[in-house]
Amino acid sequence: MKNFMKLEIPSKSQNESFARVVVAAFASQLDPTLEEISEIKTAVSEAVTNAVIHAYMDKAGLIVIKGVLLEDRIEIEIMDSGVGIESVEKAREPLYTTLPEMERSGMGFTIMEKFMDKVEVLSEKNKGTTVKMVKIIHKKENLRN
Amino acid sequence: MKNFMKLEIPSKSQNESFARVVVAAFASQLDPTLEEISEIKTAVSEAVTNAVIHAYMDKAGLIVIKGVLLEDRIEIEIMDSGVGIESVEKAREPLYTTLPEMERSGMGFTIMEKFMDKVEVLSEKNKGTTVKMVKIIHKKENLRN
Amino acid sequence: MIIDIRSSGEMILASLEGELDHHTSQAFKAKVQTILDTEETKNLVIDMSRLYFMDSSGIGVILGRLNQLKKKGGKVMVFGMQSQVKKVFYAGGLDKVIPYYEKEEEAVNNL
Amino acid sequence: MIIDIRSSGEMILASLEGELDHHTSQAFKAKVQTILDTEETKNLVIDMSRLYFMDSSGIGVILGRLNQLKKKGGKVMVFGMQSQVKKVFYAGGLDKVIPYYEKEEEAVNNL
Ligand SMILES: Nc1ncnc2c1ncn2[C@@H]1O[C@H](COP(=O)(O)OP(=O)(O)O)[C@@H](O)[C@H]1O
Ligand SMILES: Nc1ncnc2c1ncn2[C@@H]1O[C@H](COP(=O)(O)OP(=O)(O)O)[C@@H](O)[C@H]1O
Repeated sequence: MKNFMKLEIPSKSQNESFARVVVAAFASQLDPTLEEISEIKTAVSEAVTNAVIHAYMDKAGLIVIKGVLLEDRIEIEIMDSGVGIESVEKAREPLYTTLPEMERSGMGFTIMEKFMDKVEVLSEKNKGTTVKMVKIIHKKENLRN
Repeated sequence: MKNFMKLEIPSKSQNESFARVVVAAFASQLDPTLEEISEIKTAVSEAVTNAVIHAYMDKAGLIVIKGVLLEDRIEIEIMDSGVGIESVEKAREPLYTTLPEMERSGMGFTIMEKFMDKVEVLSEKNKGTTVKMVKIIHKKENLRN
Repeated sequence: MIIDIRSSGEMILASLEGELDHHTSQAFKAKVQTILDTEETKNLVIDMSRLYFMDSSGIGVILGRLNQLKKKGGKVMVFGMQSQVKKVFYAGGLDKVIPYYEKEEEAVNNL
Repeated sequence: MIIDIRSSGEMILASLEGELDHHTSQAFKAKVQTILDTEETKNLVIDMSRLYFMDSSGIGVILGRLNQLKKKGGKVMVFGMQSQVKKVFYAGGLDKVIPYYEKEEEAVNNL
């Protein structure tokens, strides 16, 4: 393992952008392309937003974000202790949302899957949800030190 | 309390810049000036570097960084479970360093004190060290949303 | 995010600068609503040339405005998407329901 | 950090871009040492115009080079400090032992 991080933040909407910056800064140690960084930021944004909106329904709760850097990849876990997901299979379908009245598009998981190399969702009703994601970072000539 | 964060990272020198970015991004929620941000970054850099170099002596160890945002200030705690400081009073003196052979300047605590509004150091031999710092963020007209 | 909203006749021009996520999309929705409440207008043109990040909350708020304005016989169009925004726009299927252009003139000419 | 080091006659010109902290100061020290090991030179001029961050590890590595070069009768000077770097430079007392200038020409003329 090259490096790891663990971040705990409350489920406030202003922490969505904070979480994106933190994971992007951490991932930058693998010298990713701007495109890889922006894909990681987008996926993190989706998972953290889901914890804020769905898991805790705008009530106060804790979000835990773990990151691990390996030679060629970043592994990210985003955990909440919120309401959990009834059916993960349904939740992952494009356009499926339980909050259409809040103008949710139901595309969060679809975007995570599109932008990351692996997305795993573990959830238990009334216990919480963990989203595990992996992004492969492709090697380039490293001109910096 | 407006917000809080807790970050855990291993004591690797590449995490010095990561820690600076994380605390700066968190502090930016109070809409500080660029100068206030750069002072916070500098102080965080000093405390995290001390944990990497002195507390764990380049061996693996955990560094915990806590941040709390209040209306007009950020409170930062940087904790290690390393060797601890024999005499905090001596350690805080300008130019005092136990590692001159590593080209340490002995100015870390002096800079933390100069750049932050309050610096408190709690340390116990063989238990570890906690540096608590406070920076007042002065109110400005906020043109962003 | 900085949201600049101007209306002229039947068109609202909203310029978004920064990041459109769940946190900031609420302000965007509210600012459009304020204009719809006070002025006779039905088309929304969104300038994304200085928007450097969007996630699916952005898709939701844009679709929400489309549904709202369609009822009045209006349209929603966007122009000036940067690469991350364009990728999310396509991934979310917005390209099938929202006309998008490179430049402001093209969007306005197609109203 | 990007470190560009060139030597010409009695002078090494080191241009630092990025952040000079504990992590990056080791690379800076090593690059200067490589030149000192192979070339007959004794003065070090540091271009800080693209250095946007420095902490007390930077003070340590600069003082370390000063002590090393003084033994050979050499000098260390810096130019082009940005505001954060200048503040740390003063807070660390480097202004009392290291001549500093706005522009490269001034530094070189004072060698
Ligand atoms: N962390 C979570 N906790 C509880 N429910 C969740 C969580 N994440 C997702 N869900 C459920 O899965 C559904 C689909 O999620 P997603 O694809 O991100 O779309 P959206 O957020 O737009 O609804 C959500 O509507 C919600 O019911
Ligand atoms: N986290 C820590 N753990 C153990 N010792 C520490 C720690 N922080 C500081 N010290 C001690 O205090 C001294 C002074 O620290 P500082 O003013 O930052 O200067 P420097 O890091 O350049 O030595 C250090 O040399 C070290 O002996």
